Amino acid sequence: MVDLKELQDKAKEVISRDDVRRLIGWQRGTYGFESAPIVVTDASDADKLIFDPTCVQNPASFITLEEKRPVPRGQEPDTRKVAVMVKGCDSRAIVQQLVEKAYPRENVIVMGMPCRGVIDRRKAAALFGDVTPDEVKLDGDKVVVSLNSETKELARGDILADKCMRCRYPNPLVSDELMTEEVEKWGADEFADVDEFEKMSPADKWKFWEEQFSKCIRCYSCRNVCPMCYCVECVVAKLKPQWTRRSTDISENAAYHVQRAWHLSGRCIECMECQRVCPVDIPIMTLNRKMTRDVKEMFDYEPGVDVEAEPLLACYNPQDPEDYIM
Amino acid sequence: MEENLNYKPKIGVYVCHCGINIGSVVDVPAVVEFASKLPGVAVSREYTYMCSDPGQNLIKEDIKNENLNRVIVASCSPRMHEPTFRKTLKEAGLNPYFLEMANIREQVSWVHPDRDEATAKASKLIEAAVAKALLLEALEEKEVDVIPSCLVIGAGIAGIQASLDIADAGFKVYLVEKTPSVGGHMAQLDKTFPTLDCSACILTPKMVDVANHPNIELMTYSQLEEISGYVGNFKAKIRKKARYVDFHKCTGCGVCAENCRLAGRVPNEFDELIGMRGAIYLPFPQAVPAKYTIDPKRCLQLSKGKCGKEGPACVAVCGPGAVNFEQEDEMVEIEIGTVIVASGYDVFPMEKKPEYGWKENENVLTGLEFERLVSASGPTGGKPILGRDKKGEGGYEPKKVAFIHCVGSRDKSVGNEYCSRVCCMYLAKQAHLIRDKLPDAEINVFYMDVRAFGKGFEEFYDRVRREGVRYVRGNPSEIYKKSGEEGDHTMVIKVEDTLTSTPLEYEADLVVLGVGLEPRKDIREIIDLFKLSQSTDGFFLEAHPKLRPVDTASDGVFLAGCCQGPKDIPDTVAQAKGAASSALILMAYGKVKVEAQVSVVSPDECRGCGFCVEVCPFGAIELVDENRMGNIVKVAFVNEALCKGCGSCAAACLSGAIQPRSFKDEQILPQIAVLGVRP
Amino acid sequence: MGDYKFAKDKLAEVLSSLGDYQVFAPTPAGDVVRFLEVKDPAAVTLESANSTVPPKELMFPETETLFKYRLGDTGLDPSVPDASARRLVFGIRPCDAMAYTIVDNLFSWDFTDPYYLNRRENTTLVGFACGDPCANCFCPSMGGAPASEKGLDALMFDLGDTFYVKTLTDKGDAFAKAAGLDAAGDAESKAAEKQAEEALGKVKRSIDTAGIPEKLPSLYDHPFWEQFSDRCLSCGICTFLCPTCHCFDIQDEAEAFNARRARMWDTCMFAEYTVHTSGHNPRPTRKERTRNRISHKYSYFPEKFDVIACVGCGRCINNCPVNIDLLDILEKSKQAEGKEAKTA
Amino acid sequence: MSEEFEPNIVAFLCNWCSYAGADLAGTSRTQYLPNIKIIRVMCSGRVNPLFLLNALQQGADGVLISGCHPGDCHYLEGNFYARRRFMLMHKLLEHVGVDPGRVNMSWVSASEGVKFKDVIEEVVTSVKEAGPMDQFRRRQLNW
Repeated sequence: MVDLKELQDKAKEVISRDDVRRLIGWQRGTYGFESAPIVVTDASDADKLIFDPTCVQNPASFITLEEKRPVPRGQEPDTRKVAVMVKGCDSRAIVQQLVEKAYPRENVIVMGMPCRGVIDRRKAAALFGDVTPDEVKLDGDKVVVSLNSETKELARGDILADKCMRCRYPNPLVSDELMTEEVEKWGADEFADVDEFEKMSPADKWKFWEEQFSKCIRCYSCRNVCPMCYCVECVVAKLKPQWTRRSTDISENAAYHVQRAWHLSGRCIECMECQRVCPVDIPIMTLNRKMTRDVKEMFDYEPGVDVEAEPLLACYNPQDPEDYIM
Repeated sequence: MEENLNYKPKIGVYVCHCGINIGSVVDVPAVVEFASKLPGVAVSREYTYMCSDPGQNLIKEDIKNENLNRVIVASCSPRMHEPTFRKTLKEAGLNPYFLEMANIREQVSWVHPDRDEATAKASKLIEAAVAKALLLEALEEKEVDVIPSCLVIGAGIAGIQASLDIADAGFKVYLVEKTPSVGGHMAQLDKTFPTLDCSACILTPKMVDVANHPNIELMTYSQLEEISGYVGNFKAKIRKKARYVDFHKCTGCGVCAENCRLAGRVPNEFDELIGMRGAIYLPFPQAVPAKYTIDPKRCLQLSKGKCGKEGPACVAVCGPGAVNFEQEDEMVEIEIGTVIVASGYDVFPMEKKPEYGWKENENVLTGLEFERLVSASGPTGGKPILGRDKKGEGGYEPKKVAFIHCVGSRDKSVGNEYCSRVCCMYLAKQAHLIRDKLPDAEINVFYMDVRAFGKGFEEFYDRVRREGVRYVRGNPSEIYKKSGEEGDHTMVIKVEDTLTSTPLEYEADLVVLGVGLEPRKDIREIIDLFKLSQSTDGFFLEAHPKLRPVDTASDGVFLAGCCQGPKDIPDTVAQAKGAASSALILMAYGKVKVEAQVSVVSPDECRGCGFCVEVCPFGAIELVDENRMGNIVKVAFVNEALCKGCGSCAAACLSGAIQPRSFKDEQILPQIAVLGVRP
Repeated sequence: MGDYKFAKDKLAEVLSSLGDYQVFAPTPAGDVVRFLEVKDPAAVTLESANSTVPPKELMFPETETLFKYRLGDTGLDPSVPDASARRLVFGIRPCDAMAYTIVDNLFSWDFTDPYYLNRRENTTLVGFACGDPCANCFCPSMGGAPASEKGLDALMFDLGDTFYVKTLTDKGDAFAKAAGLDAAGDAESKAAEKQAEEALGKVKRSIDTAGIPEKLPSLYDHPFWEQFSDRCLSCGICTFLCPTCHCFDIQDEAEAFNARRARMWDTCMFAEYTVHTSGHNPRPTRKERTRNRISHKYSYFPEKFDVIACVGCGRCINNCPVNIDLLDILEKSKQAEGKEAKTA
Repeated sequence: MSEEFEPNIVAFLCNWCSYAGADLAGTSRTQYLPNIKIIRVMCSGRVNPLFLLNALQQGADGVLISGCHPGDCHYLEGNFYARRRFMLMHKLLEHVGVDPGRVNMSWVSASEGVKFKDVIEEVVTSVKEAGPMDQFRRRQLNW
């Protein structure tokens, strides 16, 4: 398993380099089954770093999230590097950000964390209620949860996130160095969930989505948490022209979600953060996974895998499918 | 007057009757009334012909008196009169891009007969135009310099005439011809109708002029490979194919062709394959430039690596030692301001109409083959002898000759519904030639309609009939050999004489098929290079059949000759001179207005992802450094001269940071808002 | 004021007897509980500790029309809520009710906002005391309590098989009469008080807010904010789900030529909240925004209305995707020593 | 005329081919149904699929993008990008429950006036079958 001491020493070494400004990782969460991201700026904080199944957040979102502060006249902008610890799925965000020239590769030091699965807080809350565990460990194909001095063993399917049950990339696709040895893939993904959903009739599909979209309060946390959403000003917030209105009725909510899924087609790397953070539990990933499967089927394209790839919607293939076109 | 225009929109709506084209279907007064109530509309009028002078003055007056700052013209298609009304606004001192047109003729009155539906739709389209007009911005048309040189593709009579006109006007011309010699199909003709001028006599002087004109750089046996850039600033790459004969050393003496091992054994394309040539050849005696070319596919040395026991005969006999088998293709890069496409046509391939027995019978010739037969420089020296053996002896003179009209034209079954315009007259001319050469031959012409429409055509047609050429109205269904015996050349033509509606089995020992004209087989290459579009008949599509016959959709690229549609020599020359003058307008003026509706980037919103850079087909966008409050970030930058305003970048941009002017999101969304709401 | 009670299994009956009220109660949509209009009383649930989205949306809806107009015309067609309508919020937690009293200060400050105040006017609040406060609740530290009566018209206690209802205002009495509740004796009110004490003891988290409002301005440039703002996603959940957050944006929405002016929730955690047309943003990064959210609630608001704009409901802690804990921030702010605040 | 549902369809036509094809249908007086409301754009590549979404939101019952045949685009590649974007948006809208018959695309060249008429007939029938679009149409009732 991951030797925390070794991890923290490595982090201390990286953060004390003078060309590294901050290191993003995870620390023990104060509440519930989730860790809290930590931005280490000096070696002393490195002791808080952890890596275990509670490390759900995607640190890669923070690379593009940090706004560039206006530089006072006469000063040079701070171009020191950012180090980031990434799991397998998180690393795909870095690959796709590099494909979209969000930052030059040398600005980021990637510390790869081969991962064997993370907790789904909703499944954990259903099992354990509103509590904070002492420790959560992965032992073989079992998940061990120790809670006020008694431990409980669970099958992975009961508590790990769905994305982990079908994980295609447990080992980081891009990394300057790996923190632990690689793990073998155990998940399998045939998009059965998407096929299942597609069996519904258009009317049923809309009934399902109408109910989900009516819950939306447009807090945009699904957009802000997404590593691929780093536009200077999001189209949904634009006023000139105003594509979607700020009011929260079924029409604007549906338009927002379709527009967001559209802007992520061929870009979403399935880190599932959007669905995790949604305060009103909208199954946002169902939209994204449908696009992921269709993009794979129609254009044989998978985002966030090959740094040299062209963005899906910035290229074309003369033999693209056109079965709906008259 | 200019600065406060953008602030408070004052719109003028002008609804045109277009005589009865719109007025008879759309209730124009009601539409005018409806438009007057729309927000921002200060003036709402109707007039019978908005595009006429009084119509345009109506707008100019209103702009002056009511100081309008937006104009909506609801009339015909913007593709038709947008330039006209933009000029009107400009003359009235208003920025021409404050114009929005509503197409209520081609897309409403002409296609929706029901008065109420048409009126409702016209009102809706005007409402959408007003919604968009509120957000139109003033644009200034930039000008770019025009490189004072022209590229002409194809050196048939069209290409030659256009090149001479431009060169005489003092501008540089690059004339590119695919075959080894200039002249095109006209060089293959013997006489031309209706004046019976000898084709070579009127063409050869022009061919020589073209070769010697100081302003014309002639590149024969060459092909355009690449073209980029925009009007006034094209860059072209031309491949000068290897002739394997040194261009300057060769004196054109022809000794090599006589001694070539394959002399007289290679079918000569120029003679429509009924005449022969060697592997090293000159297409025809008057060829310009008079330089020999080696056919790499047939030359034994080039195709098999060995020519006879003592090596290539041509090298041995060539005095100046011009033959050079190591010669390579040469790439030439040129910069030009305008382009004239004169790539010509192909004759209708008889494989598409096997029922006329062309393939199997030597005495069934296409019009062009017959032309070579009777031409002095043809394989038989102009004598109408058929059936000669390999060495050119024997053969016979036909007694009964049949000419068939409309072969491969006006014929849906082969996909050519159009009339090729030239066949009626060239067949009449050929009938006259046969009458001359065989005074007592029986000549019949099978026609559907005789189209002798040109100057002197009808008189020529009368004269030919008075010379004993019988015109039988009927379109043959089948032509086949009467009997298989040796020496019996008679062909049976199954036809129905529709005037007397009697079926006939007419016999003839020479059948000439009046083949029509078809787009060239390799037309696709030029289409892909210039992005021209094809009309239904497959020839190049001109910008507008009546108003802009020589222009194409790509600015600075013009059309001349049969590549734009079948036509005879007088029309071709006239069109070539038209194309030349269009090109001269740009080059003489030296500047050209560049598309004003180009994309513009708002740097603050750009996230520098480069999607637009990769999507732009013209490479007009690049990422540049931008100082955003002290931080250096990458931001897209549009080269306005290269941008054509297609807008693909805007749809690729996730944050809407790049927008094509006049078609910005903020200008299209109001249209959707108006048109989306159910009437 | 009086004491009433009704049997637990009569809940549905009571709710449907309030015919002439428009009743709102906590209803689950998936496993998210929200105050929706009661269509089918059986769907109402009182088990959840508190609704995910606060009942603030009943007084200050996420989106509401201020007035309608047509482009080019001059007249306006305002749509102010009817003050005389009879609405009832059943099962509102004491902290959310207290939140209304805090937000009332703002909407009746320099401009009496008819949209908000009319709704407050026409609504009866029937509270439901907390028996088992959740992990992050700290209402006692903010002047509330699991059974606080602030802002309520009636307060209900769950005494096992019966509900004891203590009415506090005339509106409360009107509710009791309309629902036809039976009178209750001392036994129920004693049991309720006992339950209130126990609940108070069960509150796990607390904060001593003494001195915070005065000290925060001095921490304006203190770096301690960054350890929280660095991991903040500026996603705005903490403001959307906060019962005392009251910021709103006003936008016009036109459809071809008919238009309305609408008011909708806004959040100071978004950059768009303070970006100027020039592109300059006085609060450019998440540090300023996190500092502003806390300072507004715990310093600027009390400075004007001498009440801290927080009721300790714990929603911002429960729902923060990156586990930023408000109490953690406040504790750190107390330890950090500030520079002399630059007086405006 | 029976109170039959008359769909309202917003069409985005590329200026060089489809708009010219529509003009040709006009000049050759080829009648077609008036349900189509045409918006001219310079290239089908300009049509941002969010326009389709916005049109359905504004009240259109169906949408149509029409551009040049692949390979004929006046701007070389616009229609290729349009095709790829359209296919994705079509799948996405279908997944959300929008009847696939509402969202259409076609290739109509400058010389295909008759084909333009046929495309219109086909689009109007398929949208008529799909019925009025109320799924996420902007309703003014909650104003």
